[in-house]
Amino acid sequence: MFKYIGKRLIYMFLSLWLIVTATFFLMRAVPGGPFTSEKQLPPEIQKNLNQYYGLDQPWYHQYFDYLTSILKWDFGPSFKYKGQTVNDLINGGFPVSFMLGMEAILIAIAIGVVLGVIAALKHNKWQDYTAMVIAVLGISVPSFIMAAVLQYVLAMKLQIFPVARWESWAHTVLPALALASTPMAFIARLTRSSMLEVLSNDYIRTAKAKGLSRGVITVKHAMRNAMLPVVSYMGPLVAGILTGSFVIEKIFGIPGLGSHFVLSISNRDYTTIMGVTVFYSILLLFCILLVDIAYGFIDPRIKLTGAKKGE
Amino acid sequence: MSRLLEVKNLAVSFKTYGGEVQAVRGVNFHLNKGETLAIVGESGSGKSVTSQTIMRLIPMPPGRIKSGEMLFDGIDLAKKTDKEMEAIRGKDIGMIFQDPMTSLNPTMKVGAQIGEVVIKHSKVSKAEAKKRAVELLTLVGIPFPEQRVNQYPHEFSGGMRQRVVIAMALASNPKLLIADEPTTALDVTIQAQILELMKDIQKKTDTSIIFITHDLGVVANVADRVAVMYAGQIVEMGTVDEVFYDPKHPYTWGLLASMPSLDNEAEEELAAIPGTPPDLTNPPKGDAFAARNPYAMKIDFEQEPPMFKISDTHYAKTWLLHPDAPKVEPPASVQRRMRKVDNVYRTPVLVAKDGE
Amino acid sequence: MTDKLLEIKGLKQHFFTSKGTIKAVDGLTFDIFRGETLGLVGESGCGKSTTGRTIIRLYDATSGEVLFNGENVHGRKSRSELKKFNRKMQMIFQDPYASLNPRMTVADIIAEGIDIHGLAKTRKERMAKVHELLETVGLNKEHANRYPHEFSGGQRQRIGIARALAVEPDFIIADEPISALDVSIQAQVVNLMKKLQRERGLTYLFIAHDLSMVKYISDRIGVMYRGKIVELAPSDELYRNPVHPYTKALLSAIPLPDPDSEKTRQRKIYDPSIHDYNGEEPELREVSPGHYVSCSQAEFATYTT
Amino acid sequence: ACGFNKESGGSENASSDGGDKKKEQELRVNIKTEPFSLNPGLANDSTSSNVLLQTFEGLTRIGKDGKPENAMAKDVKVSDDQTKYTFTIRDDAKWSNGDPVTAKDFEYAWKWALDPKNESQYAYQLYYVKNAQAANEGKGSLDDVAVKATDDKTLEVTLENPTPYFLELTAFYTYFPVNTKIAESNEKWYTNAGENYTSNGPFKLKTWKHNDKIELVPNENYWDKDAVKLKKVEMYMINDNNTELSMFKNGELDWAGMPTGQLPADALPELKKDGSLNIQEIAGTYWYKFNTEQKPLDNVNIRKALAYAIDRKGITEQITKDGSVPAMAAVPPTMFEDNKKGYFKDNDVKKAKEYLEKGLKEMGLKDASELPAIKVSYNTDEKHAKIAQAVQDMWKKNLGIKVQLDNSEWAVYIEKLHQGDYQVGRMGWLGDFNDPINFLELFRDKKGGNNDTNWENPEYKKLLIDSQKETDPKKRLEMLKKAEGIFMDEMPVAPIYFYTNAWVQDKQLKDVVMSGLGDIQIKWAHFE
Amino acid sequence: MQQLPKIPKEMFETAGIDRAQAEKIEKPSLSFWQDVFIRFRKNKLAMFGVVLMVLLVFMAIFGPLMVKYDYATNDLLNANQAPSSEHWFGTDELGRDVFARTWEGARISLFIGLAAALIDLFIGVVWGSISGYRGGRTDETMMRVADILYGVPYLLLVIILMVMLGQGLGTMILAMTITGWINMARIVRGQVLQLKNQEYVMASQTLGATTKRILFKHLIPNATGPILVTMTLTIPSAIFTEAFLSYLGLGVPAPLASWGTMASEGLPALEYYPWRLFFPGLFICLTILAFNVIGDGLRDALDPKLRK
Ligand SMILES: Nc1ncnc2c1ncn2[C@@H]1O[C@H](COP(=O)(O)OP(=O)(O)OP(=O)(O)O)[C@@H](O)[C@H]1O
Ligand SMILES: Nc1ncnc2c1ncn2[C@@H]1O[C@H](COP(=O)(O)OP(=O)(O)OP(=O)(O)O)[C@@H](O)[C@H]1O
Ligand SMILES: [Mg+2]
Ligand SMILES: [Mg+2]
Repeated sequence: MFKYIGKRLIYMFLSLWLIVTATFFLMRAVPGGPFTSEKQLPPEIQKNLNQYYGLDQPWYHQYFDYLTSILKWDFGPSFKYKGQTVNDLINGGFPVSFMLGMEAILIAIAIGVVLGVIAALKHNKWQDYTAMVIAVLGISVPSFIMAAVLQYVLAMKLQIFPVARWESWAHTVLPALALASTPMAFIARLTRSSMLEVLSNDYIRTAKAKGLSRGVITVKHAMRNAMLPVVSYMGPLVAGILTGSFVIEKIFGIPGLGSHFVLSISNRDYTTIMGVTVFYSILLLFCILLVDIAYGFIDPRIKLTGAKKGE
Repeated sequence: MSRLLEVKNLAVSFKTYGGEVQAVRGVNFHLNKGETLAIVGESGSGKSVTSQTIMRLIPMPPGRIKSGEMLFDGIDLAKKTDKEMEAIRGKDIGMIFQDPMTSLNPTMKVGAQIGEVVIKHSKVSKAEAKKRAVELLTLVGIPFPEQRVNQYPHEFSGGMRQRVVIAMALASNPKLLIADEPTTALDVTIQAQILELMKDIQKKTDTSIIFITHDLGVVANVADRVAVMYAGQIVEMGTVDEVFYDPKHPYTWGLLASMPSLDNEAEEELAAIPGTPPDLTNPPKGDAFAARNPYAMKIDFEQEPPMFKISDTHYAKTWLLHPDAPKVEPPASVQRRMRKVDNVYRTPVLVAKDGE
Repeated sequence: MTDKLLEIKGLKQHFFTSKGTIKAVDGLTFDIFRGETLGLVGESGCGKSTTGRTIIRLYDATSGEVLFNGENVHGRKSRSELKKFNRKMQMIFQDPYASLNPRMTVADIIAEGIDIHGLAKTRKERMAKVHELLETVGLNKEHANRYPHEFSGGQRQRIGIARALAVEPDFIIADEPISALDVSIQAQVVNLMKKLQRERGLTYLFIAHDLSMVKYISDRIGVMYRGKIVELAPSDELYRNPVHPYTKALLSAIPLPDPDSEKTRQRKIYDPSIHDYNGEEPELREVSPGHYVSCSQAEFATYTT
Repeated sequence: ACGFNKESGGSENASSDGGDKKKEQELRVNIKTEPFSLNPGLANDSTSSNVLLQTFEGLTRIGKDGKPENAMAKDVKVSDDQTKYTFTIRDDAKWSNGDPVTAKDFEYAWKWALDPKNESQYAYQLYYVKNAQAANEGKGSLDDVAVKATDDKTLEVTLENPTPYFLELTAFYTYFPVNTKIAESNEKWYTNAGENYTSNGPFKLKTWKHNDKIELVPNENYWDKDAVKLKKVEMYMINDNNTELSMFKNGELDWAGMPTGQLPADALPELKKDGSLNIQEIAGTYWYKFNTEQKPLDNVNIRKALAYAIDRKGITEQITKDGSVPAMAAVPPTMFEDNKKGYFKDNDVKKAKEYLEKGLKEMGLKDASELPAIKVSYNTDEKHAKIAQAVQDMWKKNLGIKVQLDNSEWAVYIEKLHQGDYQVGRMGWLGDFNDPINFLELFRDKKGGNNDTNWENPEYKKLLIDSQKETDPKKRLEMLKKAEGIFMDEMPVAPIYFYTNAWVQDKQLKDVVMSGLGDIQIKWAHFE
Repeated sequence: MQQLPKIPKEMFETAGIDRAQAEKIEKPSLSFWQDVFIRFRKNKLAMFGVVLMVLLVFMAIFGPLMVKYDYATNDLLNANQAPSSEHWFGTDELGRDVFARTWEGARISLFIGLAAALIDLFIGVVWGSISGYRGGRTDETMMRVADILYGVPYLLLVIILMVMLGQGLGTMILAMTITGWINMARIVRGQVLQLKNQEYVMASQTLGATTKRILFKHLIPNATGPILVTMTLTIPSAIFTEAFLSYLGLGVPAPLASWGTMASEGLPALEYYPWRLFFPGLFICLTILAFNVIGDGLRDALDPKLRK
């Protein structure tokens, strides 16, 4: 187990390095730079700026500078937000995104799983169809439309929640719901299909034969086994949601990390691109690792070491 | 002797896309207290469906009980609600399922799976339930039960898993134990241990057992009475001696003939029953076994045979018992084991359509 | 019966899991002669299936050698050598439901080996071979385009046999080919296997629980216990004259389809602690011609007298 | 409170919780994004400008009438050749922490911005000052920059050329002072609110939650503090037009729309209908640039044909809907009054066809269908996309010219334009200061600046250069007007419309001042 | 006790059995897919999905021909008209007929959705199955490659593609699938990990089958259920990814519009001209609904537990 995690950590470093490298070169390859603007700067000024930010150095020099700064967890100053460092941006944005993300994930899991379970228990009955319609809506209505609709109905018409901003708990509800809708639908579909699979297993019949009630069987026997595909799907999802969603943050004016993912690229804010990418990747790789480990905890049959033929 | 269970005219079918599978087509039998009834028969003949129907465990839909009563201690199980069944399952009726590999929850510790039944039916604490689980594992002969309760099913060998399933079924000393091929996956030594255990418990608590198996050796070992099923019907039923020493139905002959014996120098071919079982979505007219029956008569293709009574306890469903039927000789290997059994009627008599 | 087809020398197969090493097969040595059937019986979990799978290279052996026609099967092999070897040795699986791909036609299942080894030049030749094989196992042409789920267990098992025969092997490992079948269908399968052996001079390694069936089909029987062979003898000899206490326990436990004898049967119980090896590794020793028992020197003395 | 015809439930709620805020003189506006910098020397975007204009004050300030008036300076003396300015700082000018504002603070701030090592992207705004450009480009010394604090209260500035609009420039944020004492002791003084962040304007920064909101409170050390009525200003950063309007309707904002935010185009007709929409023309032009080195746009007649065949009225009425004015000239009417009429008729299809014919003939083509499809590029934005589609349809219908649309992400787009990798590209220009030269000099040189059209005209260039030396304002304007005439005759760009600011505001909010450039000042704002 | 039924004597003549007939299977011969098809056809909901899909495709082909308006022609004076007998679905901000645009968009969205789903399917299935089947280091490497692709900012990848390859259908599809297959790969890998220990796979191995053969003949066909479900989830994401790509200039060039772009452009007008969002949104939902019920139907039809 520890050996396995150790091995995975090494792989993680490797993956991270490759991600950083790829991002670095992609970033340099896209047209436009951090100082691109409508008004072309005089070449002298451009040169000054490049010098100031070290962009006049040969690429390998810059590349290694980035690598070392990442190792020191110091991503340097933002090109766009003068006087702020990328670390500031991440430290400021992540807690907000994290809060919002957690809320969304909890909503998505809670509602998604319940919907999926009900749909599976009532396979091909009206409950199943209702859950399916909800899920189809969730899947086919993307979060930005969902957000606008929620704002319109719950904030404008019914005046239950504020339209936007990030102040109190009430402010978090709409963005969390909007963010949760698609994953919720996804989870509901996944849960349904794996629950159907699990419910037809013999051990469910065994549990019934013991005289256990439906509720106990569903919760204790079926759900744990049905959660596996959901969990394996959750890895990238959680990483994505925790680091914030650009669209939702934009619509609700939330000072999260998500906007930096997109804006840093639009702004060609090199240091910020690198910083948030590194941050996101670490989170992503950790989530995937956690999922793999969780897999083994949920299903003791799954061995951490990807068993090979004849091993 | 009091009857614990009486199944009358039970018919079960499954709606599938291919049509309605008539898995059980009018089954009648009864079971006394403390008695073991073995059910044998071909794959797909409805043994498992019959037993699961008694527990009301067939999936509905697609399954449906089309007719019949299942009187357990005089109460019809077919009329119980799901909630009422929960109190009976596991407590009054225990069940051992056919496939030990898949009958245990792979993600739950073995001890917890056994303890669950105990907690449900005798309202004890978790710790006590675990103690009871250890006792039960000891009972079914699993070494180091204290460690084993904390393991997962996949860490058990097939035979051990089968024993866990048995332990679960025995947990609350049921009045009726339904064992669906409990020993198929076991080697003979462990099989023997398990059979002994079941007999032991039966003796102690006067449990009744329905024992489903393919293995006629095991039947001979455990059964008081035997029911032979074919295509969703019981085609022959009698005490173990009657069925083994004086079988009447050609399918039973076929079963007995296809067994190799240890003492015979067997260079001869085994007498297999040719062909495949009938399609139960569309059961054949007449005798379902006719197409594979070397003794088949024209009537077998026309009209379903009635149940004949050969003795107080021995029934068979074949036209061969009709007085007009030609006298046929069973296969040689069956003839060798035939002998006179007591209380046989002079001529077989017809039984009323429902009831025995 | 002196021509060794297969020699197994010190075969070990250990599984390394998070909880430690499982010695599923732990030092097997035996030979299989051309044209014979060797039965393999033993407690469930003693490593019978693992033995079969290791011989046919589904698992890479931890150590030991498997010589097939004098050639080591487990050495490094080129693709074509492997292919040749794959043709000569085949396997029939325990579960007739699990061992046929539910989404392939019977013809495709049977012809898989033909396709892989290019044994048929044209489609017509391929189908002709398939039809011939179907007839060999007692099925008919009409079955070729059906799917496995339409067959009964016995028929499926025969399809599995046809698949193994398609590449004209010399040696077939049958891992509990009949356990999952009911009695009458067991007979169908066993009859067929015997018939094929007669007609084609096949060699079998036959793994099963059902000792009466094993006795019926085997020339010699090996008894396994915890990854090792404890007794190996011609089948009649083994039944008449079992030597190892485990074999005795096994034989005494066979249920017979005879209620009277069952009522009186006395079962022997095997307790491994009766052996007093004192650190001595028991070895297979020949107690009478062709009859080998795993025992210590001291035990050997008592067995032979 | 908002005066919308909404169901009673909604508006009651909105007015009741909005009402308190109003009584307390608390203003809530949306500034869309995090300002890039609140250091006047580093700021280079409109968001920063919208904040800085409230917190800082330059030597002058654009007054309620739109003319520059003295602010930090109590007196300005201009030399006869109009190149030397002497400012006297008012005695009661103080920083928000009580320090006096000195002439040195200006000198420091300007030189700091010009210092190449401080990477100010807007330093070129200071190039009017003598030697500033050289110093900024590293070719000269900062010491030579002709801005000098002769004493605590006197600032002497010498310009490169007579610059009639210099007093407007001194109201621009790059010319704002910086508290020398603090800036020298703490070079990160501007990154957060706090005691290090001092300003000299009507408001001071109370909190700055990055990416979230900025809170301003009155600066009690401000010399004109009695004019400031608001007790608190909250500036939210919500980069979504619909959300902004929804918040306004819900009573969560007191102002929605330009210049700090923006209204969704689809909402404008309704807002116009219920009378709540405010519209003001500002100094800005939306135009289509032609790449004059690409066939067939190298042909002036083709360019003219294209420019004439645009239905500007349709665009402004149906697409922008914000009251923007069809533009048949380059310089906005706020600067050249008579540009309201422009140089040609809007949607003059007949003329356009004539020009097309002429152009085709010159190119040796018989028919417009022989022209390869013209590519119209724009950066991703709903409005640009719609206008481009409308223009595409107009050119097809009116001239039979096929048009291919090509949109790209902003930075990619800019790069394309700068590299001449386009045929027709949309662009807009908002005046930095209130003078036509600001628009015309964009196209003075083929290379550099914002030309992108690769168009250059010696006569045009000469007129612009000469105008800088011209001290007589009237003559100067005439020269500029003449230059514009040349420009419109050569048509390197097709103007589409002049920008406006469209916004809605709380009915009780008064005295928010918007300059001709579209800047907003809330110094005098208050709720009634 | 009952009376024996009267039965003519000759009925008791031995009939015997025909050995050749004995092996006959009673059921009619149905191939696996025929069987699946029959069971699928009996599933009313799934058939509803098929009908819906056929209707949508029909409208995509013939819808634009049903009205006299062209999808691209502006009519600024009649912009933002509500649905009427003249304009069935109303008009958009440039006065274009939303009905014509909707079905013009259907072509794009349906094509994009299907194309992306199929490509994701292909790459994901191959990648995931090889990774799962080979296991060990191969698995580790392949899955880490997927992680890396997932980690690199998508926006950057897309901009690069756009710049290097220029606008076009190929670029768009490439941009859509460059990371889209990863989910599919993960799911297929999980399935294969389960399936690879099946005995029929071992049987094939003993015959000397190549990896390719085992993957395509044995593993992948038996993972069709989950693959189908995943595919039905890929389609909506492709439809909206296309809208996002349009935003970057990578989607279909204006004035062509897909459902995705129509919906995102109609969103701000939700309060004022709701039909601009409603119609494309409705048809996206219907498409997804159709695919989901078809997917469910296929899932049920393919489920071996429901078979027999
Ligand atoms: N859920 C179901 N849906 C449809 N048909 C079913 C279902 N369960 C059982 N059947 C059918 O009912 C018939 C009887 O099956 P059953 O399992 O009782 O056989 P069995 O006698 O126990 O056979 P085996 O010895 O193989 O266990 C079979 O034809 C089977 O296909
Ligand atoms: N892939 C594996 N990983 C770990 N342990 C294994 C694996 N396969 C088999 N084993 C273990 O190896 C031992 C021998 O297993 P094997 O399947 O060979 O037994 P068997 O004799 O065939 O038993 P049965 O009669 O039940 O089929 C068992 O303890 C089993 O748990
Ligand atoms: Mg059964
Ligand atoms: Mg085995």
